[in-house]
Amino acid sequence: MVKVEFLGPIQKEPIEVDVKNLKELKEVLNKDEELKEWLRVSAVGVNDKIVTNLDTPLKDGDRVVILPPVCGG
Amino acid sequence: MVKVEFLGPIQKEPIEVDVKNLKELKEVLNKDEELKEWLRVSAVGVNDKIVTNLDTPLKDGDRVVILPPVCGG
Amino acid sequence: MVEIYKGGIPVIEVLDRWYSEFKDGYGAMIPFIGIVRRDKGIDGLSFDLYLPMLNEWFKKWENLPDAKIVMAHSFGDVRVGESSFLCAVFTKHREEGFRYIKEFVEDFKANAPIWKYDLVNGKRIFAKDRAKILKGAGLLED
Amino acid sequence: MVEIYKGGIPVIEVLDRWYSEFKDGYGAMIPFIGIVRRDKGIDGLSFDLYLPMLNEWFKKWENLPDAKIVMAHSFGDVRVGESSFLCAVFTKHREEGFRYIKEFVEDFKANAPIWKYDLVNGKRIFAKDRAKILKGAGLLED
Repeated sequence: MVKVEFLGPIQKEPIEVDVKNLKELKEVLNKDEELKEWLRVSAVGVNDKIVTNLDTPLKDGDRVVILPPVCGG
Repeated sequence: MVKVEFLGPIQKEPIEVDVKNLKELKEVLNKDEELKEWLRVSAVGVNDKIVTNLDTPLKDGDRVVILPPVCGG
Repeated sequence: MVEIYKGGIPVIEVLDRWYSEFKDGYGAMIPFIGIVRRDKGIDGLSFDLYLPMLNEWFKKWENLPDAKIVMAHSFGDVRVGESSFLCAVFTKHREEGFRYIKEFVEDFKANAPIWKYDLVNGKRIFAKDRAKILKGAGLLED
Repeated sequence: MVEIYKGGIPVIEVLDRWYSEFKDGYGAMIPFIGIVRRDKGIDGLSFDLYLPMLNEWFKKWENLPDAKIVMAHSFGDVRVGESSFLCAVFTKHREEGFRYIKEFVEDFKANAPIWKYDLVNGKRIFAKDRAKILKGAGLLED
């Protein structure tokens, strides 16, 4: 199982999903209408590194974070 | 009389001279061989304002300062 | 490592410690202090941060050959007049100090995984208008 | 008015006072702290300053419409590890803060009527190599 966490203002509890790569995760997450808006503007971290390739494989125990637009300071 | 002060590293006591303008002061000061080197790189203040015109008139009680190259901080 | 404080940062205490600890060998220290300013009727700001990636982001600034950079940030509520962000750059000369402090703060604003909320009447409202989309965003867009 | 200290500036004490006194209404405070660095066998630096023209020079920075600038400087001897120059810029936003701190310090270095000496074996040696000729210099050259 892959754990997915939604950071900052995305008001959603972490979920666990059974997916083999980010493409599969994308399909799962886009079923949630409220999440779609956030996915449009959010970056994706796998095991705390930002990834930019949809083919990134995911294995059991991997952690994905969804990072909405940031504003520190 | 016009009072002339030599600032910072110019090791010279203040003097009082009887001159009508900066051109006359220039002649007086250039008689001092040690001062000549400093005058080449120094700016001139009259009553605490930097002046750039040799024709600047001087009257009794005016204060002239000779400002060598600066380095604060 | 980023120093993290619940609520406002004790600015002077932290600056005092950094100044004592790091000044040797450097000719310039340039801090940046972010102060929560009264604006549009807010009572303050509030912050979430994701520490693992915040520290990861900070790593490239922590080990510069010609500078020492330190930073602190708040999480949770920070009232108007308090400080939520504090950093300082130590360099031998002022020139690289001015360059680094600006580059560092701009990179921080654009890339540090921190989320800001306005505090209005006790409610936390995401500061969407001031938020920056991260590089690579939209990867999971349908 | 420039704050003047005999010997090293009590940096944290002064920053504390400035921070408390001026932060209201501003979103950023950017100090610059000049530290006397061990270099070429010096024990420290020493300074002369001409206060009437230093304050006159500072006037144009004191009353900016969109920033508050404060500064302190030492006269006399300042040992290695101590600070001889401290200033801070308060602005609403960081952008003008970065611009002002740099412009201010560069103007200070080029135009403030202060003279620096290296302290070597108890002697004061004019730091000629680091000194800048003022605008209008050479007026009384023969």
